[in-house]
Amino acid sequence: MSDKFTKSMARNIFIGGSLFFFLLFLGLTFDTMSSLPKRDHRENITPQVASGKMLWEENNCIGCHTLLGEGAYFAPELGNVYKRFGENKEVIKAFIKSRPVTGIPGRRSMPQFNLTDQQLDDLAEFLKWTSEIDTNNWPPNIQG
Amino acid sequence: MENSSPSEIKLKTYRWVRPCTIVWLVLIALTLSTLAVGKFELIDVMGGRPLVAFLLITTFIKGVMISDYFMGLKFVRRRWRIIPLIYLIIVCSLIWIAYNQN
Amino acid sequence: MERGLRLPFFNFEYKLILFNRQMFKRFLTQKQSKDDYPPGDLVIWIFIYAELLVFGVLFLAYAFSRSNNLELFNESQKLVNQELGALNTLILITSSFFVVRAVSAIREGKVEQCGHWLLATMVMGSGFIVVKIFEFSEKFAAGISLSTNTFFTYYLSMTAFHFMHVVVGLIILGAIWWKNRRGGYNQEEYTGVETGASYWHMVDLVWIILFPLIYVIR
Amino acid sequence: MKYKSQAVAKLYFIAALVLFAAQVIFGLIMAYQYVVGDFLFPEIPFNVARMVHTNTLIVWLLFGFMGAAYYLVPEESERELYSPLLAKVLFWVFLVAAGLTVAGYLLVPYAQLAELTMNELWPTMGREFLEQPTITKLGIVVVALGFLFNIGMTILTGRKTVVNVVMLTGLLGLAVFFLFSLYNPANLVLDKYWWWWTVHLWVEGTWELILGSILAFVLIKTTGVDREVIEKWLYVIIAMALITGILGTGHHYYWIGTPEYWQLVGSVFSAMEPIPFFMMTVFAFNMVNQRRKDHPNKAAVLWALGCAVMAFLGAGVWGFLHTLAPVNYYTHGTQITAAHGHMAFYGAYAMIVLAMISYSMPFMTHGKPANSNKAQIIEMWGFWLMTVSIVFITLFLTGAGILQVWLQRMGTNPESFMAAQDSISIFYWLRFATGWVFLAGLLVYFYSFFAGGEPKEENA
Repeated sequence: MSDKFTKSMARNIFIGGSLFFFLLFLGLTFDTMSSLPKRDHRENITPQVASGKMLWEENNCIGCHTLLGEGAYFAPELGNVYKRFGENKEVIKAFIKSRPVTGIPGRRSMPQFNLTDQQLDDLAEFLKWTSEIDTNNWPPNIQG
Repeated sequence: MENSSPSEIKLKTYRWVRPCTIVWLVLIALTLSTLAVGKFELIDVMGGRPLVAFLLITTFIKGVMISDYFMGLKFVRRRWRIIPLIYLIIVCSLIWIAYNQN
Repeated sequence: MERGLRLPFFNFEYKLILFNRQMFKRFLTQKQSKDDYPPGDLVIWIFIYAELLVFGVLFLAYAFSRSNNLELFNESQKLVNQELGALNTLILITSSFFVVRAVSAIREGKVEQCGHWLLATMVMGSGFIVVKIFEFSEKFAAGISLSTNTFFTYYLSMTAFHFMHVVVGLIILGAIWWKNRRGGYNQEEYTGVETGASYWHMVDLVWIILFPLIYVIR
Repeated sequence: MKYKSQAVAKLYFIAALVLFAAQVIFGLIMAYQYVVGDFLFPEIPFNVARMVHTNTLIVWLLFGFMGAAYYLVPEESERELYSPLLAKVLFWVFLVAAGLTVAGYLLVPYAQLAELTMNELWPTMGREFLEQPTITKLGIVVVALGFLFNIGMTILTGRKTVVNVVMLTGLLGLAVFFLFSLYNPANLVLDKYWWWWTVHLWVEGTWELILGSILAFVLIKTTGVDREVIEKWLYVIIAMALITGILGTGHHYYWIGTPEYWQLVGSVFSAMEPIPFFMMTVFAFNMVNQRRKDHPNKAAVLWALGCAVMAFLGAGVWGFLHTLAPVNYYTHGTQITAAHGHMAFYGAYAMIVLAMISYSMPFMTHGKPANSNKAQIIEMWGFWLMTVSIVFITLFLTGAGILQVWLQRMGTNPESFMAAQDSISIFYWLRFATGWVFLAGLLVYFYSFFAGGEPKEENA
């Protein structure tokens, strides 16, 4: 191999390059963190929304659904479900409440989570909050 | 391959210093011309296409001069010289295409 | 079991496409032996090509998104200070010239002179940084940020990205100047100086394209 | 295999392969659930099968990386492992923690598992790939610290080679970025932002360092090319991997509420991410072309070359397919992502662990450099069956994804999600069939360990 290509210079490029780009990444992260409050209406995060998020996590909804496009691809996108269901929390709550225990024969079935009315309301509130995040107008249409 | 023999260096250094001063002055002149185009809004006055072509050509020439003389690729095997050349051609021509798109 | 001329990266293609051309050509063109490799360490050249690719993609992204929303770009471009851009170009070109003189000095073994030229390069480089900081502070004072509009997203991200490269270039030149001062380089061994010089020329070459594209073309 | 403490890696590799089999089985269950929706409902709903599938993947890769580290670090630093006992203890701690977690997923509804493990004290559950209860996460942190201590002491007091140092850097980075999984704010946008620091900076940052160092080790041992050359290229490849990968995180920040400039930064840098994989492929083939000796273990060389190629295809090409913002606008959250995921994970990480296993197992079982020809041929059959079936799974999912994008995301009257899924069920059936081919390949691969025959000596 030619001697024009030394290992120490390669190491310097590795260390210098990754540090340089990690600093750039930290800089962009700092800028994002400071400009996020203007974009994600965090002032609307009520205790209800927080407990709704906890419910979303503790029932592993991400195991079948996607939220803002990230998650499992088995069931519909729920980032904009509040808008898709006509901006009506009751429809969402009724849908979750009415899932049959034994599932729908031959179809992809959502388990019955036996949530109380208060929990259903929290979860719907969380999905409403999620639908109002400024996602650079993603998804392309209401179907999500 | 070890660096060339001392006499060889003498020749190369001598040839290096003189041309790179000229290159430096030419580069400065071209930059000032680019500024002139910008400063006097010649583009808005005389229409964009010819002047942007002039700008891109001067940028291309400046780029080639830097890569040949300053980077010293003129004195190296041809394959190393081709890479920045092709790069400059692609970038400048695509900018020209983008400029004419509307 | 050496097989023909060993070029680490291009060896693969050359073997497939060309019958061993170098050996044949060497016998023919013996008049003046060109170096086999560009000045400086080959790794820096791999890094240079990567950076040129990144900046090239950024230039084309700028050019094509400019043609999509022309009115916005032309309007916002008025806020950009062309004189400062041109001044920066002159600064960088001069610093590139100085670093070429530094390399030619060390080639002749003039360690002292090489140190002076390196210092001159770094002074010009810091001049570029000062002008750039002034320009950035002017923009941020006017309330312009990365998310103001598409033009300023490109303008700020590209100039900041290039700015960081100038900072790294100064650090590299500083390291070389320091090693040179302690007698690290002489007429036989000066690859380090060439490596730093090649990186610095890349930074200058990128600005040469960036200046007319963003500051002037309308 | 110069040091007997390297044999500890055998434990890790066996656990890795067992978990790999579990992952494939649950993959098949899910593949069938895609076409027959209520298969095993409500006993094992889709989300539980998915949790097991993804968690066993990550855990068996971690076992594989740890085993690879326990094998190559002593040999590289030319001294016995610092404490083989600690390695064995940590192995059982990690295996039990992983086993309990998977049992928890299967036996108890997830909400109840959250209650049992007092998730409300420090809620970190319920996020993709990080569904483990908080105590398991803390257990993983403890195991990682013990493992790093063990490996670190071995390296620091032994010979420091580039392969060693890069492996340690990768493993340290893996442990550091796992800590971000413990941060789970109520603000979904912040939660997702930092979630990607664990997931992306793993698979497109530190794991590429681990992949690079294992590949370099295997190539040094099998091709005999001198260490200087391979280590130089290792540094260049992982430098490009980190340079493009770190800012490449931006391609996850298009649509989750973060500012718009990420679309520019993310697209540009993630478009460059295939470059290190391409360099790795050219590097691997170059080294094998310039080999100074013909190593008897042909299967290991095949795995190493296959890994470089499949990593470039899966992570590089299929990644580039949907990484640019304008494209990702339509393909985000569709089967295209799943297709990329399958080939990238198998090509880049599963294959490198299997390459390390294929190289080291003969030494650990019967001390000879390679298995018998018969065993190697069977292993190569396993290789080709698994690799080809992954390629087809990816092709079918890409077909499904393109049709899904066309039906559900484009046009004037897009179909609803469920309607689109019904229209593309043909691809899911094909993917399901190919899944069985993969299982067959896996079984053939397992059989190659027991195929017997006369192990081969080191020849010229």
